[in-house]
Amino acid sequence: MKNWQKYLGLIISLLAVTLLAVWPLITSKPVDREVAFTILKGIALASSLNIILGYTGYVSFGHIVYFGLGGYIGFYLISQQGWSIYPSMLAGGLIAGLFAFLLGKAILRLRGAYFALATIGVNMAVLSFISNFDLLGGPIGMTLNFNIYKEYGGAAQALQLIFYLMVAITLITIIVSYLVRTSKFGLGLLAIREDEDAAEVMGVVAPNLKTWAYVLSAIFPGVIGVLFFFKNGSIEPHPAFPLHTSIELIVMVMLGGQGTVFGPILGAAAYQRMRGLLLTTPIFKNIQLSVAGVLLLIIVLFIPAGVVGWIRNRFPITRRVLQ
Amino acid sequence: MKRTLFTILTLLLAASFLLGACQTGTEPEVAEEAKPDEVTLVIGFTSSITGKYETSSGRQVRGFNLWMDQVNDAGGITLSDGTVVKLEVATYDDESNTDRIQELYTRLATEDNADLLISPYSSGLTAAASIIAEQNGKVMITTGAAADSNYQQGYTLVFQIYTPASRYLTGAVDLLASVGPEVTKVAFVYEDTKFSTGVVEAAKAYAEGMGYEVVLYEGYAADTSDFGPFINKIVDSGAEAILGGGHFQDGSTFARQLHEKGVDTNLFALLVAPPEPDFADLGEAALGVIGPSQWEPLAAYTPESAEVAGVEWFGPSSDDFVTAYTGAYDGEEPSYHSAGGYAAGVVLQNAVLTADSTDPVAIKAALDAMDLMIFFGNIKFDTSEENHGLQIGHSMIYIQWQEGEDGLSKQVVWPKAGATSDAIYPIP
Amino acid sequence: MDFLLASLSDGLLIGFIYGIAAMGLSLIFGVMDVINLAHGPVIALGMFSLYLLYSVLGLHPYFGLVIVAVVGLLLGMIMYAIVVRRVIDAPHLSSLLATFAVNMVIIGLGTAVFSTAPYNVDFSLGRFSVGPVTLIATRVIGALVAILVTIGLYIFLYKSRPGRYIRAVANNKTAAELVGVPSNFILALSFGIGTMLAALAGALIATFFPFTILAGGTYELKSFVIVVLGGLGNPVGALVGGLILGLIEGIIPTFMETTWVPVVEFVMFVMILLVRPTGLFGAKQ
Amino acid sequence: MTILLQVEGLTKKFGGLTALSDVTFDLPEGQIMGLIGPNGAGKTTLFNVVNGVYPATKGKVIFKGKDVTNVKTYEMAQLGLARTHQIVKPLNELSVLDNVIVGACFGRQGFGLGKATPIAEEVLEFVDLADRSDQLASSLNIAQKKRLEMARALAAQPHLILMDEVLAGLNQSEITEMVETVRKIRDQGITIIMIEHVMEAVMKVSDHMIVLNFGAQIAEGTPEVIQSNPAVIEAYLGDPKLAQKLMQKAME
Repeated sequence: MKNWQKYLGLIISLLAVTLLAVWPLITSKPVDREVAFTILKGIALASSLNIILGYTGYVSFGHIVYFGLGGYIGFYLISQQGWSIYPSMLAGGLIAGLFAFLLGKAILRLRGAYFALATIGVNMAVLSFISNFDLLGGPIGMTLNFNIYKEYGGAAQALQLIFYLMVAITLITIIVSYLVRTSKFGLGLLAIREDEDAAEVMGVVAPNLKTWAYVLSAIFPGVIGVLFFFKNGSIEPHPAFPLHTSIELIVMVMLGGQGTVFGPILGAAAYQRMRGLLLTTPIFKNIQLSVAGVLLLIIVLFIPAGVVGWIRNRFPITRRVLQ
Repeated sequence: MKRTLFTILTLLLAASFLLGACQTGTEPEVAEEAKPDEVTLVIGFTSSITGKYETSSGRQVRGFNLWMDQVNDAGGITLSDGTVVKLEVATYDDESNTDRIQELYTRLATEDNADLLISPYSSGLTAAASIIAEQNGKVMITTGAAADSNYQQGYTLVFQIYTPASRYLTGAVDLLASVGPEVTKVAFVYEDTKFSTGVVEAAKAYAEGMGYEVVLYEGYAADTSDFGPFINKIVDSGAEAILGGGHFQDGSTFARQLHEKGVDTNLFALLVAPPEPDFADLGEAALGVIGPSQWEPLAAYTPESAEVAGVEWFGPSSDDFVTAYTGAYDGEEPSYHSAGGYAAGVVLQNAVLTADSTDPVAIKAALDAMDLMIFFGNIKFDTSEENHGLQIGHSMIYIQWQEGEDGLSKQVVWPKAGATSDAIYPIP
Repeated sequence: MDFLLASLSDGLLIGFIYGIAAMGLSLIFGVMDVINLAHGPVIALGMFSLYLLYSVLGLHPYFGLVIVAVVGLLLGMIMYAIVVRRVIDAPHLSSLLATFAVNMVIIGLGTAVFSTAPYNVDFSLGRFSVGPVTLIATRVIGALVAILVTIGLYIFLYKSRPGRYIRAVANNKTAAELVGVPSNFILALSFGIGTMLAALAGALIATFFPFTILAGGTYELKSFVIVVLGGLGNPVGALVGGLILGLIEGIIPTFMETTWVPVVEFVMFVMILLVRPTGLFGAKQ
Repeated sequence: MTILLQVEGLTKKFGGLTALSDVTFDLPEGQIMGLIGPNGAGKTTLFNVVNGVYPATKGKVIFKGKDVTNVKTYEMAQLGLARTHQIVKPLNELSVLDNVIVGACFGRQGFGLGKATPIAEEVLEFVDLADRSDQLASSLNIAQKKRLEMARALAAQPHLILMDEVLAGLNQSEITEMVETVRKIRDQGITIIMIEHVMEAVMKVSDHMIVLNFGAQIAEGTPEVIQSNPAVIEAYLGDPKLAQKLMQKAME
C-alpha cells in the first residue's frame, strides 16, 4: 500500500477543515469568518467529545463544563493578571485537563446512565459554585477592557488572529482524534466501549485508558473556551456552562457518526448549518427546537450509527477513506 | 423503512448546505439604488423575539419602529443641502442569548452595511454587541442597557440613553430619608445579574453613607420563583425598608409572595417591575410598591422645563408619543422600555441633524457634544476616557402604585419637583 | 429560632411536591431502566394544563388536578408507544437522547404556543399562622395532596393486580413475561404513571409559584438529585429524598447565602453517586 | 514439574451464600485440567476469583510463584492468564481481526499494533476464522464466536488459559474439531483449565480433574479416578448406575 493511502482518512478530514478555514479568506467577508468560526468551534468541541463518547462509549452529558472552566481560567489570567492569550490558552487547557484527570479517576467508575447523570451533576455543581465565587466575578462574571486588543494590533487584527488560532486548534484536535483512533490506545478504548469487562479480561487497563481519554477530550474544550471568551469580551456563569450546548454536541457527534474521525466534522458542520437555516426560515423559526428534536429522534431510532457510520457499514469499501 | 428515512435525512442535509450557500438571498432587504439627493441610513439591531427578555425587548423595538415610521412617513430627515435621509432597518432575533449575538452584530455591521447600530435589550447582550460595534467602527446607541461597567471598557462609539444602574435606586434612599426619618434598618435583596448588582452596590454605599444600617444584603438567582427563604430572612433581619429586585418576572413574584406572607414593611422599592403597566395585575400586592422609572407618561419634560434648565429642546412631547404609540399598537400603553426605544431614535435624529451628514465621524462628534432635552428627559454623555458614553444628563423618577378612583394607578412620587402625588408611607 | 422554624416548614412543604415529581422519575427508571430526560417538560405541561383549566376554562384548581392526572397518564402512555418502546433495550445513550428529543419537541411546541413568558395561576386561599410560623394555604394543601398521591401510589403498587404486575416487571421482566404478565402494557402503564406524577407535581407547583415553559428544567434537576438520594428505582425512597432536599433548602439559608443551595445539592448529588450509587435507602441493582 | 498455579483454601461468599468453600489444588505447567460439577457448583465463580473479577473472601491464589490474590483482571492478563467466557463477549462493533488484535496488544506480550496484526492473523488461521477477519464480530454465529473467544485468548500468548464451556452449543463434529484445537494449544506449552459439561470430551482431553459441588471440592484426580468415584457420580448425576455407564462410555 502506498504510504499516503494509509492516511487518506486523515487527509480528507483535514482537507474539509482547511476548506472551511479558507472560505472566509477568499470571500474576505467578516461575516463568513464568524460563521466559519462557529462551525469550527462546533467541529473541535464535537471531535473532542467524540474521544470519550464515541471511542470510549462513556456518555458525557455535561462535557461543556470543560469549555466553561478553561474559559474562566483563561479569562481570569488575561483580564485580572494581564497574561497574553497564548499562555492563557495553554493554562486553560491544562487546568481543564487536570480537573478532568482528578474527576475522571472518581466518576469514570460509574457506568452507563449513572455516569451520564454524574456529568450533569458536575456541570451544575461547577456552574453554581462559580456563580458564588467572587474571585471569578461571581454571578456577574468578568469583562475585558477593549484596550486589551491593542496589544494584538487592534480589534480587527485580534479577530483575525483569533480565527487563525481557532483553525489551528481544530486541525490539532482532528489530528489527535485520528491518532487516538488508529493507535493501540484507541483500540483499547474501542474495546472498553464494546465490553469493558471483556476488555479488562484481555488485559486492557480500563481505569487508566478511560481517564486519559477523558483528559484528552477535556483539554481542547478548555483551550477553545479561553479563545471564545477572549473574543466575546466578557464571561458569565450561564453562558459559560450551558447544558443545552453539551447536548447539542452529542447530537453533532451522533448525526455524523460516533466513533469515527470524520463523523463529528460532518455532524458539527451540518448541525450548525441546519440550525442557522431553521432560525432564518420563518416557518421553522418558532418551532426550530421541535424540528431539531424530531430529527434527533429519527437519528436515534433509525440510524444510530450516524451518517458516516451508516455509509461505512453499507459500503465497506469506504472504510479506508472515511475513518 | 430505514433506507427511506436515511434518504430523507441526506436530502435534508444536502438542502441545508445548498440553502446555506445561497443564504444571502434570504437576508433583510437593504437599500435600493437611491436618488442623488436621497441617501439611506441603515440602522441595525437585534431584538429578543424569543427568550426571557421577550416582553421588555418587544416594547423597546415597538418604540423604535414607531419613531422610524414617523420619520419615513414625514419624508425622512432633511439636511441643510437638501439631501433627504431615509431610514432602513436590518434586524435579527437574538433569542435573549449571548451565543449568537456577536455573529449577528458582525452580520449587521459588515453584511447588511448598517450605518448605525442600536443595542439589544439588557446589559449582558449589549456588552457582547458593543465589542463588535467598536471592532467595526460603528456608532451604537444603547437603550435598555443600564449597567455602568459596559461604559468603562475603553469604548469610544457606544452611547447610553438610560440613566446608568449606579443611579437607579439612590433616589429611593433619598425618598426614604424624606418620608421615614425614623427608619434605620434596610434590606437589599436583588437579582444577581450585572445590572441589578451594579444598582444595589451603588445604592448600598449611598445608604450606608447616609447612616443606614444594611441588615441584609443578598442576591438571588435570575430564575428564582420561590422567594420564601429571602422573605424569612427579611423578617428575621428586622429590616424596616426593602430595596432591590431585578427584572419584571422575579420582581413581581417577589412582591406577590411578600404580600402573601403578610410581611410588614414601611417601604418597598423594586427595580424594573413596578413601572411596567402589567404590574397592576398583582392587585393588592402591588399597592405601595415603589419603582424607579426611566420615563413615565406623566413626567414633566417640556420645552418650558428645557428653557428653565437652559438646554435645547428637541422632538415630540410625551403626550404626542403616548398618543402615537397607543394608536400604533392597538391601545398598548407604552412603558419606559418603549420610550427608551423611541428616545434612541430621537437622539439619533438629532445627531444626524446636528452633524448635518450621515458620516459616522460627524455623528459621533455630534453625540459627544450633545446636551439636549427630549420627552424622555435630559440627554448628555460622559466624554472622559474612562467612562465614555455613560449617560450623565438623564435621571430617574420614582413611581408608586396607589389606590386611585378607578383601581390601582401609578403616581410619580419622587423627585418632589415632578411628583403627581405624595408617597404613601408606611405601606398599609 | 422562629426563622429556623419558618424556613424548615417552607422547605418541608415543598419537599413533598419535589418528592412526587421524583417518584415519577424513579418509578420509570426502576421499571424500565430509562432515565426520562423529558421529565422537566412534562412538569411544565402539568403547570400549563392547570393554567388552561383554571384561567381559561374556569375550573377549580383542585378539580383541575384530576384532569391533569388523566392527561399526564395518557401523554405518558403515548410517549411510551411512540418513542420509549423502541429504545428500552438499546444502550443508555439511545434512551437518554430519545427522551431528550421528546424534551426538545415539547419545549419547541410549548414555546411556539406560550412563548417563554411567565404565567401565573392567580389563585389564593390566604395564609394562617401556627405559632410563630406563617403558612400559605395553597402550599399546605399542595403538600397534603402530595401525601395522598403517595398513599394512593403505594396502595396501587402493593394491593392492585396491575400494581403487582408493575413490581414484577421491575423485578425481572423475562420472568414476569413467562408467568403471563402483559409486559408491554405494564411498561406503558408505568411510564404513564411516571409522567402523571410529574404532571401532578407541576400542577401543584403552579398553584403557588409562577412558571414558564422552561420552568420544568429546574424541577427535573432537583428530581435527579432526589432519586439519587433515595436510590434510583426506589419510589418510596424518592419521597424521603424529596423531604431531605426540602429540609436542606430550608436549613441552608439560615446560615449562608441562599445561592449556595444548588452548590450543596449538586456536590451532594455527585458524592452520593460516587460513594453510594444505590442511594441512601438502597435501590434496584 | 513446575507448578504454574496454586490455589489454597479459596473461599468466596456472596452475602450469606457460600459460592466457593476452601478450594485447594496445584496445577503443573503444560497440563489440561478439567473442572466439572453440576450447574451452580461454583465453577465459573472459581474462574472469576482466580482471574480477579471477584475478590476472594479467604484463601490464596499463587500464579508463577507470585501471590496474585485479588489482583485486577487486567494485571492477571498481563501476567499471562487468558480466559474465554461461557456467555461469549465479542467486541461486537469491531472486526474479527481487531478483536484478536486487542488480545495480542494488551495481553501478556503487550505487542504494538504493528506486531500484533500478523500474530492475530496467524491465530485466526489456527482457529479457522481467517476468512472472516474483516467481518464485524457481531455477524458471527455462536460456534464462530466461541472460536473467536479462543483466538483472543491465544493471541495474548498466555501461560494459562481458563476455558469456560468452549464446547457448549456445538454439534458433534464441531466438538471433535474443538477438542483437537485444545490439544494443539496444550502442545504449544500452554496450560489449560477447562470447565466442561460435555463429559466424554473433557474426560478424553484432561490430564487431571477437579469436581465441585455446592462450592466444595468433592474429588480430584485423573479422569479414571474421577469416573469411578461414587461421590462424584452421585453428586453429578443422581443415578449412580446410569452415570457409571455414561462415564465408562466416555472413557472408551
